Amino acid sequence: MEKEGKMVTIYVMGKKHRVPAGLTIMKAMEYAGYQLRRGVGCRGGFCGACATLYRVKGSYKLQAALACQKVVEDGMYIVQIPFTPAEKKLYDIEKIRPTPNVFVEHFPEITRCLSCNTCTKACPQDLMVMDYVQAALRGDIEKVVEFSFDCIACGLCAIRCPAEIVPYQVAQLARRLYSKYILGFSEEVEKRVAEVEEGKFDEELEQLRRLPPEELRKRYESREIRV
Amino acid sequence: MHHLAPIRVLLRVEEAVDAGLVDEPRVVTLCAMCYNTLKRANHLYRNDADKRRVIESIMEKESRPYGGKAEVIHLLQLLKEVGWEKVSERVEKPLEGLKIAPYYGCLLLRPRGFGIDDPEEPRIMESLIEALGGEVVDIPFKSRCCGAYHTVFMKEEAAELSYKILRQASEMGADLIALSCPLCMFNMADRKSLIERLFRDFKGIPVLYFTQLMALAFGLEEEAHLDENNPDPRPLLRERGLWR
Amino acid sequence: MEEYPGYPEEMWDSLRMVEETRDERIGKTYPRMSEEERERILREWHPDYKEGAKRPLRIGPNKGMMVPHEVADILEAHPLITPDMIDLSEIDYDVDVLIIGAGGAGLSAALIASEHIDKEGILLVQKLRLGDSNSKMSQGGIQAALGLDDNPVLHFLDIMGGGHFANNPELVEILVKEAPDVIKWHQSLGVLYDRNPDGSIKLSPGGGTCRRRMLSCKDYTGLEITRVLLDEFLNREIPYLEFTCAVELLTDESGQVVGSVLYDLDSDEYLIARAKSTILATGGYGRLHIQGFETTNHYGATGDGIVLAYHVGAELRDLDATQYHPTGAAWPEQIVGQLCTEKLRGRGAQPVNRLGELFVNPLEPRDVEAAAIIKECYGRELGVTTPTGMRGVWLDTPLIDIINGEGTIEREFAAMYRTFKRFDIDIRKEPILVFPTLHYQNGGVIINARCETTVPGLYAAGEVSGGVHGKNRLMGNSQLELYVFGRRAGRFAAERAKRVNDGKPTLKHVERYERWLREAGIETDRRAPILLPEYRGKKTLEHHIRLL
Amino acid sequence: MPLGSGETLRLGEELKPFRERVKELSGEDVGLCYQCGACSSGCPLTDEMDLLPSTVMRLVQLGVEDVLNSKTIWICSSCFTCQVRCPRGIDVANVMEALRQLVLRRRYDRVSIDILTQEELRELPQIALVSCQRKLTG
Amino acid sequence: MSGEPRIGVWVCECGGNIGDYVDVQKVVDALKPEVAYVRRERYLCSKPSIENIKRTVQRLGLERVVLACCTPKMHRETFASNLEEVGLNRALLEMVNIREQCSWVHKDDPEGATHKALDLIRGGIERARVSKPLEAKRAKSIPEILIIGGGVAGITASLRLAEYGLRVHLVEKRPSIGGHMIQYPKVFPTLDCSQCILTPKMASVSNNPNIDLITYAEVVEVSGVPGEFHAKIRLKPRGVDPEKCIGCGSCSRVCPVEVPSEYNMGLGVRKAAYIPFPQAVPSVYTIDFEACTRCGKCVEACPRDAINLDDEERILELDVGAIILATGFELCDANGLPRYGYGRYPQVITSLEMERILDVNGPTGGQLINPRTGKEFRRVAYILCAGSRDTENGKPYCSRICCLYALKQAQLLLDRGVEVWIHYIDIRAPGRRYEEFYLETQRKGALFVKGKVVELIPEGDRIIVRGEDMMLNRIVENPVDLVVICPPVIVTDETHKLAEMLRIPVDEDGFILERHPKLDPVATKRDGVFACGMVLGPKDIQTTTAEAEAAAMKAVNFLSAERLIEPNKVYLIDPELCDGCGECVEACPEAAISIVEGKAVINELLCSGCGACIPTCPKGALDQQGLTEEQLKAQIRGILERSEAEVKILAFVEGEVAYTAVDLAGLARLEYPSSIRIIPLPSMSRLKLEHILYAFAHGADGVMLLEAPEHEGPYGKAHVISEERADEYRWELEDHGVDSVRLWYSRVYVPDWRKLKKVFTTFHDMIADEGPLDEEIRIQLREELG
Repeated sequence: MEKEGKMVTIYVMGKKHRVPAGLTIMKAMEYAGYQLRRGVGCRGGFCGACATLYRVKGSYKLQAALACQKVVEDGMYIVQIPFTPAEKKLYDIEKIRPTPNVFVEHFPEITRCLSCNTCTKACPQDLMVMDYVQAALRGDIEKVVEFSFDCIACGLCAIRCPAEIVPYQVAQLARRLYSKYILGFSEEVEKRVAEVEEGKFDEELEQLRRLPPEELRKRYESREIRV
Repeated sequence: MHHLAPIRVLLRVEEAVDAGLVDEPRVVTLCAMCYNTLKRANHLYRNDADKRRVIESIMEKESRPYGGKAEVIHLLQLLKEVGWEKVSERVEKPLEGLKIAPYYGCLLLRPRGFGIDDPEEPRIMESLIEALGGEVVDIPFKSRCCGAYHTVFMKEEAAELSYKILRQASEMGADLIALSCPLCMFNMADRKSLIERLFRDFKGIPVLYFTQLMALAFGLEEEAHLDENNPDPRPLLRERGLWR
Repeated sequence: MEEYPGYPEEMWDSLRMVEETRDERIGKTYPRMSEEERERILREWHPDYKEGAKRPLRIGPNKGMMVPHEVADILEAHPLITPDMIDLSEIDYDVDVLIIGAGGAGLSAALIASEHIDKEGILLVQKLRLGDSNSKMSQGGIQAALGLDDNPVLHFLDIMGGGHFANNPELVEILVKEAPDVIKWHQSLGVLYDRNPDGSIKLSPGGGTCRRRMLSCKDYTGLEITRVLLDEFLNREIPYLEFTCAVELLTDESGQVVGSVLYDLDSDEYLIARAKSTILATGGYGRLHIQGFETTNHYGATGDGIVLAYHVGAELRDLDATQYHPTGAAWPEQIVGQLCTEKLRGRGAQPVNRLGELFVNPLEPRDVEAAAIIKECYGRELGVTTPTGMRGVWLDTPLIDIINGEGTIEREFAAMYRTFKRFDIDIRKEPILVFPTLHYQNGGVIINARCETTVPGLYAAGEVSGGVHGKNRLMGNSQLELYVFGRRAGRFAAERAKRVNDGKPTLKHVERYERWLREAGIETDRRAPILLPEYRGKKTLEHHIRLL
Repeated sequence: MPLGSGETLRLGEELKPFRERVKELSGEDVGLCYQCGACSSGCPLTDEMDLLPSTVMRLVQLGVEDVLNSKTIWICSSCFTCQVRCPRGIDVANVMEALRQLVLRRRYDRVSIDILTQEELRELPQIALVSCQRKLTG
Repeated sequence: MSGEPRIGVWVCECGGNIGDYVDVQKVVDALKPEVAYVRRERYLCSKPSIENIKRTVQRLGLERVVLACCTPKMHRETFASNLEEVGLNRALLEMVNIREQCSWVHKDDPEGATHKALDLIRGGIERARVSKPLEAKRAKSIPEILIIGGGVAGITASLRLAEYGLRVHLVEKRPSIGGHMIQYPKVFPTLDCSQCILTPKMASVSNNPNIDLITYAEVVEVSGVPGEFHAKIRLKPRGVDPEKCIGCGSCSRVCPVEVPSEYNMGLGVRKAAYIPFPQAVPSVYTIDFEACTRCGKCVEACPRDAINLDDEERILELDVGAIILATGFELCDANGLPRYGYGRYPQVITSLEMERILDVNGPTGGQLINPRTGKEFRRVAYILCAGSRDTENGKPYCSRICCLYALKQAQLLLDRGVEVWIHYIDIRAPGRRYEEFYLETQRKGALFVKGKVVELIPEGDRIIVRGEDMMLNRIVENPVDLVVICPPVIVTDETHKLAEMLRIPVDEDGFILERHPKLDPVATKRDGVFACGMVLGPKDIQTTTAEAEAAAMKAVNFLSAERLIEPNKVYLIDPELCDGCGECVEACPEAAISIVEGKAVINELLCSGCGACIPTCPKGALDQQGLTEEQLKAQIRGILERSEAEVKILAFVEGEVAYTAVDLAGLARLEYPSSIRIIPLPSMSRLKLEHILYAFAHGADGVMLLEAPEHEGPYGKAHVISEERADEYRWELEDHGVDSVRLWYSRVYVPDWRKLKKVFTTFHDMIADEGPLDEEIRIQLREELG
């Protein structure tokens, strides 16, 4: 597997390690002998647990990435960061409504947004974070949802925000409100739930449950496929 | 730092030109603060090379640097450009007999060099009112600060400033005030009950966006959304035969 | 300019062939297999059927049950703790309901429990970060029979057939009947399901289903549902512990489960949580890398739940059946094993071999699909070999945009698109190389309709439990199962907590387990649960497929 | 030194850096001010101020850093009336902004938005909150 | 002259001033083989030395003299006049500055100084070799004067000149002379009756036989040259024959048309047939044709048949030797200061309007009533600096008279029981008895508030003056009946048109620019044109009259003497070469060139000798007397060709201001590299690219151009043009293979002499770093230049 011995040097919390080129930061750290506890999760770019900050040689910039997705570069300086803001503004979704001011009401710090766009630059999902914070400020809930849907709540935006905004929480509220109050329930769901409650399918299901396996198999194989 | 958001907006304007969506890099604003913020940031970007470099470096992830080409204008300027006669032609229900005090507030006129009109003697809103068939009541406080953001932490002081403007308009015989800024609107209209509590002699005077007056005069009653104003201008308008 | 910058040059010829044959393949489908054909291919090529990959358990209630070696290894290991290590006199947490695991099932259980008992009586513990779980990683969707031409009965049939009729029909009935209500519950919490322009819920087809029944939230379905549940969980201020593992359950004199020994990963301390009801929601065992397969699973999916349950004597089932997702990434190296959602095939991506030929219907049940791909690579030798020796077949993703219109991929497969883009592969224009990847633990702890295990006081829900899916799970039913049974577990566990009195916690079952090991003559230095997979050093680089 | 007290002010060299700093931040040459009071004359908020704008300008001119303790700099609402009317072309509002910045840059927030009630946050327009945060927090 | 002219060279040691640093003997020895005569002198400027030079010139029949000594600014005139005595034309004398620009500045580098001295002298010799004798011309002026403006300044100047016996043409645009002064009831600080003191003067003007009074007229065109101006004057149709009119007023009485009275600042009315005020001079009525309905009633009423409603304008043409501009001022339009609400609030008036209200003959008959409201006022506030001393909203300057006239008006009001508040920034009363006048106003009870008022808020009939009391640091609000604003004093638009016509510059505030504010006041930048009074800047009446006297005397002086016309003019080498393209016409800052019948014609009187036109001629048809192309090139070649300096820098230096600065650097013994060799020029615009290339071709490694700042040099616009040309030349140099860094352009001002050390050193270092110009490029350049 090792690609003809091609190795790169990385620094983990200041300690130098030689690791094979092509590994992700996460795998490189494991290769270097770390057993990960914090800062590791799904390893597939979905959970946001492995948000990592690093610098590369020759650049003063602090870069942000998911350790499970980013491939190590020679001279990379890696620091694991504390998990993202655990504090969350609490609300009762039943009691609030998608008013234009709802975001300001729950996250007044968004009014401090400087539009520096650092959040967007930090986002490993390439979301337009700053734009959705601005949209939240305007009360444009639809835009917040549109821009934030792919958020994995890794928190890099919040860590980097100079105005101390926690953008992903704003987005979470937006999506919930949007679904609950703007899109609302779907008719077919309501209808089907009612049908189930009325016991509409009980008889047939009971019958199926009692069928001998071969009968059931026949029923299964003979079912019409309409997709 | 504070200039980043406006510069980004202006960049979007140039991008719209690039994409062939619009012919000219011009952006029209309705809100006085937006106008002011965009206009000043634009000026700064064009004239302060240091600032420009900083902004460019922070905005490196944008599709391209902002070229400084966008022009910012306010809707009132656009109307002036279109021509007051043209505006008059569209009037279906002239605001006859309606005494309107134009109120500019700060950011449409100041700082010097950034206003939509002469900072000391603006005429543009007056021209609009005349074009709509209304009668202008010139109040000395037409560009005095309404209290602005002090309404957040010093609401009583802000209310006093707004009260002085409202009182002057009403003493000088205005039926209503026309303005263009949502913050002025909030301070003058939404703070009505606070003003009433602080100043017992206060008699409310309707406050409308100039666009609402336009809608009214153009016969677009629904679009005027007058039901959202406080105090409700409709009884007055009904009295003048301008509302059903 | 390289033709295919994300692929090594030796693959280019094959890539060209895929490109050249693409137009001809549009609209064509490879016929579905008959049941017999399916059985044959499973027998010949599915890892579950591979000889020598399993062995019978030598101890415990399921003595004699065939399970993969890797599973047997952790069940036939010493418990992680010995009773003398633990001081049971100091109870750190004394609660009504203890929930172990904060994925979809655990969060659902907590939310519902909080509606039945005072939230202060609940404790949710999570091995890693709150919400991190396989639940979050589910891309494709969740099933619910909502279509006009669909109903729970058809859903029932599909599940039974897909599970090779080995499922517990009682659980399946509950699953299909409660599915619509789960969707309704989600919507009331603010989960954003994809909608059609008319506002109705968008339903897609899925492998092994006879109707369009798959609801999705783009390709972030699990993420979207989980994050909403998590947000709600936090809003309700239900007590929880992060980075805390359950290392052993506690039982009382009568053998009932009365809580758990916890281990704080940060401070390396043991904590005692006594509970009237304990819910296992610990997920599956993907990280055991059965037969050396790569996995789609979360870092924490180390099969802790079955170990804990087995220690207290809970019965297990169907652990011989492991689900291999037919399409895990086989290239690029960095993401090998990662899930390439079934929905790709649902939306038109065809699996093709090295020559660009169709060889299987894209919508066969997962095990069949996986077996067919393995056969194509190792039987017919028509797969593509990567520089590291992995084999795989092409999944021709560009067809999705061709069939459904440009922009479909970016819109509906944002996560996939993004992942591959990071490695210079544009899935809108180039196919991706896939090979089955270890995906799901089909079996698990036996539960009844009330999510009770065979040991009183212990509940289970989600992937850790068995019975719902039989020998094979259909796409979208694991998500569904999480919420249906997670809610039930929360409800019944809370109800039980109202009835029972506190038992005195002991670790007698640990002693018993050690005795079983001794009696069976098992000599091992293994300990379980293993809590975290071992990847340190060179293990990072292991990708052996012990198939042939 | 309490502002406006009768205490003797020694105009030493040490005052110069402050004057320069304000100039650098605001870009305004406060040295041009000839103390005519036009800024105060047009200012709508003088009733709330402890120092009149012209006095602030004078203190900056002399380099008296205590001017940062003045309430005035926070009362100024940046209405720019002073800028329009200053006969010396000094943007007094800009100077006020620079003085605020000098305070805010030292990790100091003039106001905390947290003290607003949910009800207040609900009714206040975003434009008010944003400008308030811009002006009064660092 | 045939063959090589015989040249004599004297090199001065100036005691040790030159001799201690320059090896004079070595220089003399080196020159011996090159010229007919060469000699070192201890003190060249001493009487015996001068006599010696004269004798030698005669004895040896020398045809050219080159003197290497101190700056020509010092003794050139002495040497030239002495040599003229022995028959050597002054144009054949070359002066070489080896003291201020050589020995004094290279004290640490005697070898370099010696080389440099030799080079400079060789430059002088080469130039002298091709010099030609030149003769200065003399001209006489027309003994008549045009005075524009009939206010107190024009009146005073007219009377003084008439007294001198010169013919004066006094042109006034209004129907009567008297200006603003006649509108004031009293003047400060004496509180004299203004009309009482001015009316007799006005009468004198009209009675003086030497004064040709032309009222209701405008100067529309001025051409010609100093001493011989030609003016066209438009006489507006007056409708009344001044010869016949006896000022009875019958016409006015019957006239039915009323218009606002200018005399009363629009506060009262007059008829269309009118006399502006009773004591007007001439005492002739005027028909205002803009208002007149031509009803004919006046024609019927006139007892002398003096009215002609078909009267038409006429043009009067005059030839004069000099012109005095005395067009006075007006107040800045108060409508331009909207913050004071003038025109919007009737309670706000201007100070000039108040003058009229205070006049018993004014619009209210002297009653203290606001004519706009008809209401009496008892409490008045003055707002001083209502636009003055305001760089942003008004005028940056102090209008100088407002403080005093406000104090005057205050006294007049206080005397009549009115409460007076004066809102001011600073009270400026620096004239004789002005401070006392201020004191008196305070004694009478005026109230002073220090603080600029920018906010007026009407409140009922009253108006609130809001401002800061800078003494209290508190905002005060002062409710008054009447606000009097004191707007800035400005120059009228007509004045600016005249300035353009007369080609005299105005300053940034629009006032006429004096030739030198300290040393040559009331003279404009143009010969023969003078100015006095408010057109030069705000001032009180006594200063105005003093200036009028001064302007009159300067005009007399100008007209009485014969004028020397310097022989430094540009000329057309050969009319055949000129194709009349007009490039030179465009370039000439003096408008001295015109195209006549397809050929450039240079007016010698107008040509200033700046040389700016010469480089523009595409045919190379222009040259300059005393600084011919041949002379310039010879000098360049002489300095450079045989130079032994390691780094050779040729510095062209503008000959007045910049040259003086370089001399001052010498006087201060600033040290700079001896590589710098200077050639003075009238202005840098004289230089062609060819000259610079020529310098490089013949050995220069760097070329400097040092010029006077734009408006400080003797040739005005020429100094502006040069910078643009230098920029172009820099680019073009590159085309010729010469790196543009080898050309330096700076502006140097007399007080800048200190910076010269840095300028010279920096450029020297730059060129030293660059190294000598590639010899191949020099060869190529020489080929190109032929």
